[in-house]
Amino acid sequence: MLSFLLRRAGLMIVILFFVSIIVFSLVNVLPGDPALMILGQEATDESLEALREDMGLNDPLVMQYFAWVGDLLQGDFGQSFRDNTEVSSLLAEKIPITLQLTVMSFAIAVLIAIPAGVISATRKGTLWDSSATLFALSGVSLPPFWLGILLIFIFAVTLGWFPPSGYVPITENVAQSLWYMLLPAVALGVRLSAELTRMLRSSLLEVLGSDYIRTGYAKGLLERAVVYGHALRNSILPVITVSALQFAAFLGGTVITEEIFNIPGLGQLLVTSIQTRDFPVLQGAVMFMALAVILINFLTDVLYSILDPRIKLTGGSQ
Amino acid sequence: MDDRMYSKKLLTTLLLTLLIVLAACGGGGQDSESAGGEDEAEDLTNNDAEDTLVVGLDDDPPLLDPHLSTAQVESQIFKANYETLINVDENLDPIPGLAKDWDVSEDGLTYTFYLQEGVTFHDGADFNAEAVKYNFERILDEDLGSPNASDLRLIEEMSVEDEYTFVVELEETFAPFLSGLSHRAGQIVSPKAAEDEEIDLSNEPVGTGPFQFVDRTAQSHLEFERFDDYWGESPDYKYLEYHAFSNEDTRITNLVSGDLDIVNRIAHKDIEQLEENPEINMSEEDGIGFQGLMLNTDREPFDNQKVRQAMNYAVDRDAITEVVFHNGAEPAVSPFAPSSWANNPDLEVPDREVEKAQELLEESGVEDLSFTLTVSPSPAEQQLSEMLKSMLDDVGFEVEIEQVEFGAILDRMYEGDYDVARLGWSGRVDPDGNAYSWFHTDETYNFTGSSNEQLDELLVDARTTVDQNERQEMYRQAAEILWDEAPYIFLYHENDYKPMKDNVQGFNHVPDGLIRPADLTLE
Amino acid sequence: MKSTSEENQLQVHGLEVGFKNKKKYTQILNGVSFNVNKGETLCIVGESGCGKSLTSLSIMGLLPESGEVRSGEIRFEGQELTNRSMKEMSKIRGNEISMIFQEPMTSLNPVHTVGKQIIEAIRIHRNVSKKEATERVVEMFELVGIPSPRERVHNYPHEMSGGMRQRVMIAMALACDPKLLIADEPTTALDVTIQAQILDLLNELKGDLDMSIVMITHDLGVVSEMADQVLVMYAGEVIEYTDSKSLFENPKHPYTQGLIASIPKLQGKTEELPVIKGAVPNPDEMPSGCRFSTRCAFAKQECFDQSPQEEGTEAHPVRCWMYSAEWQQMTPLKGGESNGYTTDGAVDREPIRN
Amino acid sequence: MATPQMEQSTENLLEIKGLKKYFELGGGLFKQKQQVKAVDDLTFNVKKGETLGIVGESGCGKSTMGRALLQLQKPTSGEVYYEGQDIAQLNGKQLRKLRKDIQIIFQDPFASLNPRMTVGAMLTEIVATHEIVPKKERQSYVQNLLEEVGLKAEAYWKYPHEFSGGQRQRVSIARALAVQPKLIICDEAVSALDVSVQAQVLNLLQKLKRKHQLTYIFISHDLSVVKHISDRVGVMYLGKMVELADEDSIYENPAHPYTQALFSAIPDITEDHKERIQLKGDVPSPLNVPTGCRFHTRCPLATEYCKQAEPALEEVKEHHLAACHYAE
Amino acid sequence: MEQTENLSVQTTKVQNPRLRMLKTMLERLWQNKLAVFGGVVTFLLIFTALFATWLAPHDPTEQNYSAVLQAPSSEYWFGTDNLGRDIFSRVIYGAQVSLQAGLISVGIALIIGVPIGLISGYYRGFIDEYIIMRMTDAMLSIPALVLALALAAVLGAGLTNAMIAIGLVLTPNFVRLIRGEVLAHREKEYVEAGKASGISDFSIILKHILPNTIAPIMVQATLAIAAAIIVEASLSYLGLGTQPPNPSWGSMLATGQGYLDSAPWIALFPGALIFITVISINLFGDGIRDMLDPKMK
Repeated sequence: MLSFLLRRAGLMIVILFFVSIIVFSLVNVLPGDPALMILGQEATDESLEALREDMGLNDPLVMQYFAWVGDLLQGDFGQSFRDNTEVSSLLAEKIPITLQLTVMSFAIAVLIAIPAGVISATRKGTLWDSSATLFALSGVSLPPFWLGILLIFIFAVTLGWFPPSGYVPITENVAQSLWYMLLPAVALGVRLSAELTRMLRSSLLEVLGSDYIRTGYAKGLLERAVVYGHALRNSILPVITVSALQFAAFLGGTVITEEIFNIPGLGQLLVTSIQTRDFPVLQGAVMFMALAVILINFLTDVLYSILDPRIKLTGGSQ
Repeated sequence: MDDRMYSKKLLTTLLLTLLIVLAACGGGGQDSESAGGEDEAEDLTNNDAEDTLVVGLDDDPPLLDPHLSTAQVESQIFKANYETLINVDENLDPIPGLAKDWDVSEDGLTYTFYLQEGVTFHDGADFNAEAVKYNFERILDEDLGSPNASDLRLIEEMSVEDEYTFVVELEETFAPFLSGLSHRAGQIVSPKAAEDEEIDLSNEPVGTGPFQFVDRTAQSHLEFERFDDYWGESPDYKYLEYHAFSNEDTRITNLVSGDLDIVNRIAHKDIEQLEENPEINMSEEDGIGFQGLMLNTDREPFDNQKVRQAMNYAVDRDAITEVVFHNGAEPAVSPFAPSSWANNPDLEVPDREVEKAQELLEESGVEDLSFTLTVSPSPAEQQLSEMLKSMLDDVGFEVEIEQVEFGAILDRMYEGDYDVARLGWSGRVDPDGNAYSWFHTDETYNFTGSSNEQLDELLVDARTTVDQNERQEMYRQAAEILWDEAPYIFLYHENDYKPMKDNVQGFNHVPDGLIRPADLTLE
Repeated sequence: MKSTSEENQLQVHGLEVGFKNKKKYTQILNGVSFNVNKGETLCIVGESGCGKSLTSLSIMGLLPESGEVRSGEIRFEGQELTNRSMKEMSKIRGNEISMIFQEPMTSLNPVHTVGKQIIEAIRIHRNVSKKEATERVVEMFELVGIPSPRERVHNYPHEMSGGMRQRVMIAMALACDPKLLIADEPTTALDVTIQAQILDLLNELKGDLDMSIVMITHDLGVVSEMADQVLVMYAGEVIEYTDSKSLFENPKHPYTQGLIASIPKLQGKTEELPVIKGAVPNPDEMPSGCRFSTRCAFAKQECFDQSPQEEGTEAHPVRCWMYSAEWQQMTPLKGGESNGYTTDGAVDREPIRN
Repeated sequence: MATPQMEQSTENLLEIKGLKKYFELGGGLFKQKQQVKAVDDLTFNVKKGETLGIVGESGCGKSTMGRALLQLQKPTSGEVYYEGQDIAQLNGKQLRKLRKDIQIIFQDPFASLNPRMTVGAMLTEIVATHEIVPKKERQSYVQNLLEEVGLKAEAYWKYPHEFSGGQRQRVSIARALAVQPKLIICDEAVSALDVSVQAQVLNLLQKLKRKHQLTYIFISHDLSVVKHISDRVGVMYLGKMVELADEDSIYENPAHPYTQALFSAIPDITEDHKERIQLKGDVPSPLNVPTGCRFHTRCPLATEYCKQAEPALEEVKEHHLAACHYAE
Repeated sequence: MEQTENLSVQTTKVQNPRLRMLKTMLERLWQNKLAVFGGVVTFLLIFTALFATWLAPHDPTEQNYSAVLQAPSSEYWFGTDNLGRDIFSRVIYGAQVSLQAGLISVGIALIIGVPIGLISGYYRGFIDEYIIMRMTDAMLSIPALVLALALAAVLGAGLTNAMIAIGLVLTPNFVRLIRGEVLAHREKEYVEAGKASGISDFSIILKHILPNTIAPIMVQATLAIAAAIIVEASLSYLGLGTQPPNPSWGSMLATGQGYLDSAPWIALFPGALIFITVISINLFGDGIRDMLDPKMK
């Protein structure tokens, strides 16, 4: 167990190392002079140069990289070029917002996907199955931003049931906060639920065709007991792993969803930081997202190996 | 066996706990934050709407230190908690601010300011001539690197005559000096706070204004509270908030839904909709800025004057103001808005003259008329650029549109790496601010690379002349030269729109576009 | 085929089973009939694709979704099974009729302990507490020869070897004292030494528990070890049905003969093995006459056109024209008399058609 | 069986000395290593023209040995001399050349043929690689080959999925034959086939051997098949050879208790239920090989001594080697 | 033996095994009606994109200031936008952009990803395990859209750069897929048999392993094309994709979002087209997956 954790943690570090290289090199070839970004249109040449020097922008890139990683390791994400706020506090402010969106869309996705997946797998070939499959297919084919716009058009502009955009902190007013977040959560959750339905269906079909399911019937179990007692648990395991792998795409989805619904979360922070060439924020946000993805995958692996007794945590071969 | 099962269960529990803790930390960040500003959280929930005014801004103000500030949106905030020595009225004429009166010597070199008495800063410090001197010195301090130092650069000497009298000697006559003091260079910060190492004025401003700073949530909103020791008339309401919405549709939606009381900027496409809304009052005022196309005269084909002139006739300014701005803008031919005293009424807005443009192009003899038009990626900019492309392609240009973030556009400007760029100016109270640094050879914003001796001379004379009539004549001439030289294609002067809820009263629309919250009352 | 008697545990008569998809129905089992007497072991033997496993799944009511019993009877202790509902069948399954499968590796749910899976099986059919059921599992584990049974209850399937898992499967199958055990290739996936253990175990248990066994296998060696009665299947049909001794001493059907002849023997040595030429035909391309005709070394012209009926004696029926009265009148194939088995079954002789 | 023995010479085609193949499980920067001793110190010879049968239960290392001989899996240590030349020392190019002489036929007729290539393309490629015949003659050469293994020449144009299992195995045989090898390793070559088809393929292999003077190493878990086809038989248990002798000698007088148990376990239709030597328990994991004699955990005759000392494979009779302290 | 029988009868057809295989595959595809539907729509879209010039009733960039924001009518089937341009024509031309973006970016990903995946998977070793795979892990752990955004920002806005960015972002998926396939196949007996027959590594990779990975590659590629279309539209929506006035579905949507209350058609039609395109390609991809099913029967 310990060696498994160590091994995975080691791999995580290697991956993070590569992520940091990608992020750093990306950001540092972005066109746009951060000093100019800070001082703006009315800056003078001298003040620009002084600021560049001050920010270490005149150092060689390798030096800048190590300085950056060194700070990162101490938990220092640097300061926003734009308004000098600590990137870490900026992230801390935005993460709960995106987290709320994430949790709500996951909840919506799971609430839709489990019944839909189970019904379509156990009623294979029926109208139920076709509807669920069609839903899944449409869900994955719907561009997330268009779905968002459609939802705004239908539920906010036309029907006026929901606010078209915006955000209320959950600490301020729980009900309002959930209300504001519902449409974006649906826009984001539908795609995920479609993917989960698809995965659950195929995974469940595979499990339902396996020998031990036949054993279940052979010992006299009824269908319900077989499906829920044996098949669902076994088929959800791969779904968990695959959906963990989907987590990166999901986070990407929050970027555009937040942009459409004007939710001041991590995604919007990221877009703004690209637009304003706010390097430290951009680096911090991307690093955080990658870290979150890697961590989620790690936790899923660990959880998986606990839930599936076949996998020994000694670090089997790949 | 049991041991192992137990350890597995334990591990599962641990993991789940870890996940929960992680989640809680996310939420915890917020918890601790609101614990830090407990009364703020209470304010937000307990304030009855009648005691709070919420302003919607088009962008989050990055720097709250007026001496370091460059962004237009920051000036909106400064009207809440800072005051300037001089203020301007609806006609942009100077009126008293922190200086209740002032004298200017005949030669225009000596300015004597008589300051308001009994003014205190939010941190309890007293406002007096020493404080003003401190502020001027702070702005001029090279270590601070204030981008607003140019407004004060000509100061030769300043002296504290008595506690409330402050005298400034200029090296040479500088007509826009007073108007500069109505802007950032005239904002007075608390010397005590500025000296305090603990206080970062960029994030926690301390001034003398009617509202004092309470808290900010970066890239989201700022909160202010009525300053009880304010020397002037106490505002009508207790709480003031600024919320940033970079998305124009969201901004308007929030106004219509009642979450905002007044908004600093709208998309012109929404003008009709807002005007029709019975719950919204819209205030409209001519702007003082100018907008247009900056041509790189160091590059082909714009090194040719005829080509540049052709552009002036190729664009349909009326169509632009109508389609993009829904008539919420005036066609422009010079840097001075029609409402400005510097405006030249003889320069008429020409109709679109395709043939004339084509003739000019022919005369120029330039064959390759392709260029890249660099614009920032906002919906209106995109619409405008597409119109321009269509118009210019008609007469023989080949336009390629490139959308680049505003910051990157600026960067390219400084590098001189562009063909044509969509770049304008929000405008200054004094016409000098719209002309000198933009069109004088090698000045800060003269990215066009153009140079005209006669123009340079006029612009210098205009800023060192005190008499407004003389200056007016100079600017009129300058405008004609600019039209002829055409390093910059003036397209329109954007009108300023301030929509507000119908219960917001007392709005005083100054053409600088700033909302002065203390004037407002809530019904 | 054979007469029914009161001792019959299971009677199958005229069973026709096939698969259906959107377009067509493909019949696999073609009139399968047999009986299993109390305490008797019936072996169903045949090569892959002959329909032996489908027969066992039909009895259990576990046909895959596309499978369908077209006609025929399956009577267990005199009760018809084919028309039972899913719910009624589940009361019989695992209780009165149990089944074990070929792949002990995959037949157990990998995420539950073996104990849990057997306890579940017991508690479906017996109203006992968890504790009592656990005791029963331990008892069964002892019975099937699983060492330290009390600890093994907590094992996951992957923690056991193939042989042990098959013992677990047997324990599960026997937990409710079934009257009939269907064993579908229970030793095929196991090594010889382990196979020997399991076969001995099954023989032992059969005597102790007084149950009938239907054993499905492709291995004639296993048949000779286990069977009282043997059913030889070919291409979905029963072609020969008799007791074990007569089958090996006096195989009648050319297919059975060929099958026995083509097994390499441990005794003595032959340079070449006699073989049956060709391969089993596809279900949708069945010969119109005798299904074995295309591979048969003795086939006559009529064999290709007309299906043979059940011939031979009542104790030893065989589905082959050779044992019919008409055989002598039938037309030999052109190109001379059939000459028995070849040793090279590669290139096929094709029937000559008019 | 007279003929093969006459053809058989005493000359060794292949000499294997101390062949070991260990697998590292895990390994790498962050993993603990575990060693699987799949093949552990094998020494034996293969005579020209003989069929050497190798039997053993699953996991005994017989297939690994076949692959190690061919250098498909690099042996951990040991030498393999083919006609006096150590194969392990060859570089890639030399090895490819050598592979013309040694071929292998695998068990799974579905996995051993490339599903995306026609049989003709597959065989022609090999023929072209080794330049067996001039370009013009390749097709007819391959078609002749197909006919020789009992397929029609038209099989040249077909994809593997268009064949039955038995036919595929014939294609595999044709592929092995295409380069005119001297030695063919048959790795469970008939195990996946039905009895009737298995017999066909066995006969074909016998026929080809005679015709092309081939040498076979015939790996199988099926003792009757091995007995049928082999001249000499080696019995493997947990990576070791425990007995190696002439076919008749080993079947009539097995010396090793494991071999005895193995034979007694085969259900045989020709005998009535014989007395069986029951082996206790399962084969131990190759990750954790027992000390001393590997078989002692299951051996009915095991003594204290067997737990400590590992017996060597020694001659117990003429041409009959066994690795047991108590074999006679 | 029916098979041999067939062989002797149809010798002429037998001579062309690839054609025969293609025929059975197409027959299988034909049975999947949804896939046929997807294929037909995809084909129609490609056709539309190719012949946009003849199909569009208006010039997609022609501005008509007297017909701004008009609702769908017989003159303007899908209405007009904020510059009075015909949305129907723009949507037709937008198909060019989207399909181009999908095909070319996936092409880029294939060109880079396939060789890396093949070589990395075949030879394994340190570089594979600790450089290439960790690098793909790293790239995959950054949300694709975020990476594409950043890359597009680096390269500068524009369709070409957007396609390069999307291509690079998609690459690790292919590296991983192909490597996985290679790992699975290199252990297969037919590859061992090939090696045992003395066939060179190069030949084994190219002639034996690659053709067997084509089915999963094609399936992944269709999915990737669908994804690339969405990402391109997302970039255009954020202003980093196709530059105005060229019609791109994403940028049309972005424009339209501002007019949801007054002129919803601006956003609705291009969005619907993206949806139809993506779902058709997905359906078609599913069909191809079934068609290429390695079980073959």
